[in-house]
Amino acid sequence: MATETIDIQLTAKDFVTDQEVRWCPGCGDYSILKQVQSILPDTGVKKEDIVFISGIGCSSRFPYYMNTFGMHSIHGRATAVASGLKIARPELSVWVITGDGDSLSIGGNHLIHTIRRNFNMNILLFNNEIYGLTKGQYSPTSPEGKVTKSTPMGSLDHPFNPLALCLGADATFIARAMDRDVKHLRDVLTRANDHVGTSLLEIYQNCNVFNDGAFEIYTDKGSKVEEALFLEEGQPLIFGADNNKGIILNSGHPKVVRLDDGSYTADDLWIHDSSDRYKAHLLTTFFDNPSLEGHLPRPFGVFYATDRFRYEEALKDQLDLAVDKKGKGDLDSLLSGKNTWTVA
Amino acid sequence: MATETIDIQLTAKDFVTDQEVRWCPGCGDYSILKQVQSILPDTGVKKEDIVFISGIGCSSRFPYYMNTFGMHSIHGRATAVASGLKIARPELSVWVITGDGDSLSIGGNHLIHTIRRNFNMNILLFNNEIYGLTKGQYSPTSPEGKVTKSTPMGSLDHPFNPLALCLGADATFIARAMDRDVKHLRDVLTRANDHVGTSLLEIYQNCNVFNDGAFEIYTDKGSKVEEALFLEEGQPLIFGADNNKGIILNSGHPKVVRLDDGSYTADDLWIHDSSDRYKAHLLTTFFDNPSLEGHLPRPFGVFYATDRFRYEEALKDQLDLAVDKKGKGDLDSLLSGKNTWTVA
Amino acid sequence: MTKVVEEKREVTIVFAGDSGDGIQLTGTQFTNTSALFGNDVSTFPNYPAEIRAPQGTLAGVSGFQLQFGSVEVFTPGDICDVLVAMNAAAFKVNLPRLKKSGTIIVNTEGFNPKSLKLAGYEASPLEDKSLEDYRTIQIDVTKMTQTALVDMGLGKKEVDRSRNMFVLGFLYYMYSRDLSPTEQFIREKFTKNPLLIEANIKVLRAGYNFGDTSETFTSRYNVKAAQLPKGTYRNIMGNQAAALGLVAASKKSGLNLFYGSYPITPASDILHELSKYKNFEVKTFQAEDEIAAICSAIGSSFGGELAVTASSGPGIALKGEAIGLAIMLEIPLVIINVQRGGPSTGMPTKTEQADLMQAMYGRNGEAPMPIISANSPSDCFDAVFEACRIAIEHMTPVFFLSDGYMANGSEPWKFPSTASLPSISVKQAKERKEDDATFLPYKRDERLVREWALPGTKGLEHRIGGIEKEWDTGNISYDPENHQRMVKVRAAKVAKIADSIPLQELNNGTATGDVLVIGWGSTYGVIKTAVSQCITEGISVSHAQIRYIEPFPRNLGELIKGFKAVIIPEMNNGQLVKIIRDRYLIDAKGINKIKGIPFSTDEIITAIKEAEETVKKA
Amino acid sequence: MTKVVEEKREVTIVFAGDSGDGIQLTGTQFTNTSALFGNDVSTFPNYPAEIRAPQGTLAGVSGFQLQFGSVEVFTPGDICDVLVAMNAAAFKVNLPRLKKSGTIIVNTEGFNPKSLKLAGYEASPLEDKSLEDYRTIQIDVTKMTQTALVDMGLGKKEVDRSRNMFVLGFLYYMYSRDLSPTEQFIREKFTKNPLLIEANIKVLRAGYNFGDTSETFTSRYNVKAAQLPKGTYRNIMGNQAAALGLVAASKKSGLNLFYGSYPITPASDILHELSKYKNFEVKTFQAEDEIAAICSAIGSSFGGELAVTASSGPGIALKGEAIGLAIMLEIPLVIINVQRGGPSTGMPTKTEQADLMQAMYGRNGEAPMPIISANSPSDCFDAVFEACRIAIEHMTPVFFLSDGYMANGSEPWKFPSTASLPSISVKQAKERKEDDATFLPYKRDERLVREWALPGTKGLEHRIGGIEKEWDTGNISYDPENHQRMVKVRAAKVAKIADSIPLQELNNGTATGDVLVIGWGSTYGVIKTAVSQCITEGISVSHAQIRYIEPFPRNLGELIKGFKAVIIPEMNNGQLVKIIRDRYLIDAKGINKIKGIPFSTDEIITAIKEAEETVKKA
Ligand SMILES: Cc1ncc(C[n+]2csc(CCOP(=O)(O)OP(=O)(O)O)c2C)c(N)n1
Ligand SMILES: Cc1ncc(C[n+]2csc(CCOP(=O)(O)OP(=O)(O)O)c2C)c(N)n1
Ligand code: SF4
Ligand code: SF4
Ligand SMILES: [Mg+2]
Ligand SMILES: [Mg+2]
Repeated sequence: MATETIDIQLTAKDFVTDQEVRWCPGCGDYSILKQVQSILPDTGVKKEDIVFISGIGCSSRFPYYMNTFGMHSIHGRATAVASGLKIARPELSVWVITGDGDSLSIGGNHLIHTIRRNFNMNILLFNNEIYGLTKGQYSPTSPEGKVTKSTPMGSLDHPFNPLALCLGADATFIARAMDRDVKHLRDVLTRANDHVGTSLLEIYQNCNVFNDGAFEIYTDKGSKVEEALFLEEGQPLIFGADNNKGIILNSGHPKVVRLDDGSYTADDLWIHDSSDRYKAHLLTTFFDNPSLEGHLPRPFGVFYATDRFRYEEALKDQLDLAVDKKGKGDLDSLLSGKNTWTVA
Repeated sequence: MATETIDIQLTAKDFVTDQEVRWCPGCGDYSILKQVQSILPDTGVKKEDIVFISGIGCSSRFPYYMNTFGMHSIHGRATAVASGLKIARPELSVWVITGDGDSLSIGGNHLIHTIRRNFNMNILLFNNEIYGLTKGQYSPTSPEGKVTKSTPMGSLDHPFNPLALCLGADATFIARAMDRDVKHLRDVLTRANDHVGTSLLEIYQNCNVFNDGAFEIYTDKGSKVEEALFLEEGQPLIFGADNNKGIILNSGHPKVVRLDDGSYTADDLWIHDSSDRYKAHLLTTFFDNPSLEGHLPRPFGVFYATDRFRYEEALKDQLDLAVDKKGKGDLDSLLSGKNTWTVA
Repeated sequence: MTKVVEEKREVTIVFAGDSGDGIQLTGTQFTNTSALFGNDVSTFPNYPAEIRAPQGTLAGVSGFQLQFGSVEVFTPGDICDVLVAMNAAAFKVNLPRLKKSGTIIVNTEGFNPKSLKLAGYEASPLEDKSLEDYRTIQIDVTKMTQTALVDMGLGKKEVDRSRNMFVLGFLYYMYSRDLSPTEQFIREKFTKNPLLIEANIKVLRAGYNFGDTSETFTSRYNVKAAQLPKGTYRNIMGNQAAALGLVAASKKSGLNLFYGSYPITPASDILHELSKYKNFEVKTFQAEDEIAAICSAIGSSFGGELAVTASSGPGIALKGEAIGLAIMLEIPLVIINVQRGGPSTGMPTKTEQADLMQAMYGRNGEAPMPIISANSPSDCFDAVFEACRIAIEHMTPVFFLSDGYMANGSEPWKFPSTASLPSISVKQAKERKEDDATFLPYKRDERLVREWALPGTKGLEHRIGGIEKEWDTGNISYDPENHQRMVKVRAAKVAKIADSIPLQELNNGTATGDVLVIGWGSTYGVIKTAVSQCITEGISVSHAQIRYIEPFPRNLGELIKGFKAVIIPEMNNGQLVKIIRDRYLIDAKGINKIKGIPFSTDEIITAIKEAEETVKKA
Repeated sequence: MTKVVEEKREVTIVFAGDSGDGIQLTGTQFTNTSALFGNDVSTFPNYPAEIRAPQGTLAGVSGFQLQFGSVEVFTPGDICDVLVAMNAAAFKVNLPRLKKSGTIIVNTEGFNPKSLKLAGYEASPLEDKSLEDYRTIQIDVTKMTQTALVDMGLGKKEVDRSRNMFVLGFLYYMYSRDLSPTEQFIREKFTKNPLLIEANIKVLRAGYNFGDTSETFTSRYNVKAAQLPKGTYRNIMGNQAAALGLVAASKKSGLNLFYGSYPITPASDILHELSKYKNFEVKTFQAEDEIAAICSAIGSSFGGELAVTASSGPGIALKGEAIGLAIMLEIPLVIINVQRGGPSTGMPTKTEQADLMQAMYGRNGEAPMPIISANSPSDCFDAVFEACRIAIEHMTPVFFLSDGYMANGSEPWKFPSTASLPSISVKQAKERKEDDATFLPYKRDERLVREWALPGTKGLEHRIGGIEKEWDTGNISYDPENHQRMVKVRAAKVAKIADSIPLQELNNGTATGDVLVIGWGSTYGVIKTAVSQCITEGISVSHAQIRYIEPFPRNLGELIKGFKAVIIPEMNNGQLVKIIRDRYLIDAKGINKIKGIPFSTDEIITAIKEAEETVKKA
């Protein structure tokens, strides 16, 4: 972050606005709001240097509740607005807040283009696998067969795998977290913010009104240990009750093995390395329906992070280079051009 | 293909219209047009059951030259138009013709959504790494630093890797061919057509006016053997002069090896298997700048093909099921609803 | 103690509470029961913007207003006779709608200190002298409900959820209504949970009985059945009627219905409704955005289906480019705009008529297309059916303009039989034999309409697109004369539709006079009511509600000439008025309300009287 | 043999050939040389739709028309004095533009059997008696060029590519022009290839000398320098002028320029032009589509830059929703529409004025915004500068309407100095201290304009968006009264701009009279010419060209009242005429041409005379 840092220490409370928060009671958005407010003071960025930009959706009400600069734009276009802002003001800390419909349905194109251009911004994708604001139609992340208001006989769309899609668009940072695991969420938010480039953080968010329990299997005490795989840099892929399971790479294909029956030890396992693009791709494919026999656990954490030039910085370099080469633009000589004549 | 087949044998000439072909002399589009016209008779589909739908761009003039049904729609939207047509008329053979700007810039979102829904249609993506029709601006596939009319100091966009993007969107068929290798192009066109689901075929196409020679390295006699890797089902990945090089998989990472110095034989090599999604992903990453030392060759052929339900078929099933369960809709009872009263 | 039963011609009630209080359901049940009883009814649901705004807040108040009568009613009523308020916030928001001397029914439990604070009250308004003008009935509904359900083994949440039934039962008592339609509804709704059936019916009856036995309530009311035209009726909402109209047009044209849409308030309910009709071969496609929605519809239309797309203002804005394509292609397509408050995201849950100009001009180039609107919820059926007919028979995209007010409002509908509906004639090009003349895709008949040529038909292979096309052949043409000819013929084709639509009739009043009130869309009911009243008062005023906005009925100019002043009430800042002024060069005056809520009768009456005064002075 | 030199007041030449023939370059060189010589000039390039249509075909003909004169010229000419045709197709397409007795210069090699066939000629028109009315100069340019370059070691392709220089040289002889500006141009163009410099100059001189020495050509012409107002001039095209206007506005406001755009004909050249000015801190962003283009501009404007987006009709259609957002946000934004033939994809390389209504109304809800247009290529500079000024000073999106005709046409421009340009005042909100009153983002000044509050400024943290906002605070508000107030204030803000723009002046004629011709945009030149001519003939006609379409100048209504008839020529099917009729209730008549090409002077004169006749009869 090029942004100037501050001497007086802000607190989470400094980021709360006077606007009443109007999500449904129990909505997962509350937790995400709170974690964002709580990690911001530690980033050292001044309130006035932070901008939250959202599209339209329940989640996109987020900027109203952040005591920073903010824009609640139009449906699907937050990333495009943020791109322009980043070009105008590279020094600002820009956050995009978007839903699964906002970013992956109407806004899918802007998302993948923003990602390939790698503006230095943080995209928080609130995935509740439903359209909340419009009261319950299926979204591009809803599972096949999902019964919703617009699909009384079940959805016919094969859903997107958001992280696989973003990796396909050459993302430099992809990660996943969930509303209910607040400590982990704060960690990943901080890493997303630290990443220089576009960080795409998918957050599983419960919509208790229209899609309650969509991610229960990963958040519920009982199932979480078996179903959620927490990625830690340099650590083996271990999960399960008493860490009794791990994942190995079998000539390029992942496989779940047991660690408690003597056949494998932690040393045999796949070591998480977020700089390995091939492994990151494999991790995105851990996406089976959790009700299927033999499915892989769902990973959480930072899948992939790499460094690539940022559009706005490269542009700045070109602007500087142009001045170096041609001198600072002189309007009068531009206006006159090369061929003039005079009428006396 | 559910489409009825025919008894009289058509020829390529039957697919030629009376409209003068108006691409620039020497444009790669001519070859693609010719190969499409030449493979269609063998598909056995009647002329009147074929529809070509395009967006806007040089390549999108294609339908005018095909003596089938056709629509030259609007920029970026061909896949969306084709989706509606496929839902309306699943039995038709639908081809989408699109450029790199049309499909990946303005039309990127419709492309990835069409792909995940897996309509049974063929998408031919004419990639010339430039905007032809608007006279030479860079496109989402132009390499970094590309000098064009809109980027006199070089492009700042990190380009898309189209096949990687489509795989990220869960494509069921991805392939690559080029305008100049006509026999290979015909083969891959046929396989794309045979695939039941959305087949995405990227065709490297030379724009000799605004981006001449962009793919010369893959088409030129001299460099082709070293730079182009032809994928053949069940065969090892071999390339180079006198087939002197091959590719092995080194714990999930690809590596070029020599076959002529005794260190490796064909038996050690990666065997192409288009049903293996992990391998397909790796193949899409063979995408380095060919001027870099140690780069991998660029693959051509069918990277990946798998079977998944088609949206239009699943919808048909739901419609049938609804009739089975509720009986064929009766308008009068629908109009009256359940609660009526009578004023006498 | 005898209870007096008072006769009423019409009554307006507003139900109000938290969005979790089941207000919409309560209102709908009362409406249906009244309609089944034979009253004329008109309703106006008023949702909060949030899905579930924090309980007890002003922003979270959900309202449902209805008017029912023994005479015809055309609006949900301006001022209310009865306000039912489940809490302090609902009370505060809706009190201004209540007439002096009106009845207030409150759930006292909703006026506890916390609720009062949330609503911004220092002290309880129930103890305030200011309520002396009203008749206030205070019931601790929460407690009554709990008492009724004690020992049934239900959780607090479930118990509280049935409170609305107590209120409903009480009102059924007050208005002498039959409980059975609602009991039937409860049985169907909770068919999988007999306990809830029992509970809800119990509470409903408890409410009724409370009215019956309590000594406090000395008056009951009776609103007789209305003298509606003979026939069989049902109650219907605008979006529902539009959905049925589409299915009916599909049936009468013999074409399968394709509905490509992207969810947006207040249009989504048409999608929800249609997605239930799969056994009618109705295909609904929830596209990735509005552009894909209309483009998929264009693809479907090219394939020969009855193609429809719908949205609200912001989504319609996105469709502009593709609408232009459909105009060039000259294929049937119905575009529905259920208008809401704008501009931009605006006020999504509020009503407005501000997208008329967008429908007329919201695309590049000379791109005229027919526009049709509906007058009321049930009229959406006829209007959308007519939009489909014009689209198919004239090979053109057609706009159908609805709005949030009629989309969510409801009224009795004397629904037609399938047989009584006009049939829609589809003219598809026929298969060509080897020696037939070449098919000319843009050859026109006397109505300037080209033929629909479906893929799969032998010999009709042809290519069309958005570039200007050559006369008859449809090939690309940059010829200057051809372009002018094509622009003119596309305009003439739309203009010619005027030959086949009905002449403009007056909805009220005499053929000439002082003041003509011209309206369009959902202002019908309130203008009708206001004009009727003014006529009764002896004012020379007539009313014309325009359904066909493009092209106008042939006689509209003539008809306007019969009046000395023309006023045009619109829920926008003046749009139809611009078109009328331009077309007929008359000094029509706009009467404009841009508040996200419909006109009141009084507002229209005042405007009429002012116009009449000006005429008299001149 | 002496050669006669004939004086001419003005001359119109059309250069025509294959798109590979270098026609545009030839025309531009002749134009520049004439301009440098001191003539007034006006040009009209006419490209084919294809990038490179097949050689020799009618569709592949590229044309460049210019008028140059010793008097002021306002149009590229209606009918031509000279037709230069490089082949049979070019001859066929352009012959109708040539006046009887005009001069035809042809490259005979372009009339070989193959070329004749491609052009659809049975026999060579050069041998036809029908050409007797003209003066025909037949030169085998191909052979002459080859001869000139023999032994230079150039390939056939390169030799043929310099044929245009022969023609140019010949014309320079005919019109007594200096070769040096073109020689200089050649030297710069081929700076890396001295052989090509030599070859091209050789051929250019060969053409000149051919005219000089050949006995056939007895007449030469002289068109004296024009008496243009004193000052220094350059030649400029509309798109170029627009680009410079943006850079100038950036300089004079002290804001960096951000240009977010997606390529489209005929707007792309502004993007190409601006992308060269990186040393002026100009940031161009080629977005993934038009929606991203305008949204990125909105982001940049929120960040405090001078944000601009541009497109042509179909792309503008896509921006409608986001324009609504900018209106709600009340931030500066300039939207440029370089109009082309519509609807839909239409005729991308042809000109039209059919997107005016789209600019007025092409979005949902009540969403008024200023619209400004330019009168000619060089005027694009002033108009776009003014659009920027209004956007910044009034915190609003502004439409600037150009069209293909002025975008690609050129004329001499007496360019201003930086110092002479008005400065643009930027009013940004100031940093807030702890005890300052809370910042109110939607508080307005007396012009109803809110302050621009940039991220990074302490104490100004605020959130804005597309939902209706509360008066002053800008918070979300669904309050009915607030909505009406906000709709009205947004409209009033735009209307108030009329206070700061110049009154409408007459461009010609007296303040009252029989006929007033109202135009807008690129019809300026042709109306100016036609009206001047009619005035000379004693007709009572005046001319008002409207730059400010929304809001209109305050005095426009008054001004119109001074005339008995109003006619409004437009290159569309009647759009401004609708607005004028609605606003002023006068029976203005549209004069419409929808052919993708500009009006001719005759067409306007005829219309004026018809209007005059009607006035006289009445
Ligand atoms: C152009 C446009 N189309 C449609 C809508 C309606 N709309 C608002 S939010 C939304 C989807 C919300 O889903 P998501 O992005 O997943 O957000 P959530 O509410 O679930 O947080 C839709 C369809 C709109 N506001 N604008
Ligand atoms: C809405 C819209 N925006 C922009 C354009 C202009 N346009 C036409 S084709 C094109 C891009 C062409 O590039 P590509 O798709 O790669 O096709 P190619 O010409 O290279 O075959 C553009 C920007 C348009 N026609 N419509
Ligand atoms: S509808 Fe769902 S996502 Fe929206 S606020 Fe309510 S719980 Fe949250
Ligand atoms: S511009 Fe390029 S892509 Fe277009 S027709 Fe010419 S050569 Fe082909
Ligand atoms: Mg969602
Ligand atoms: Mg291209």
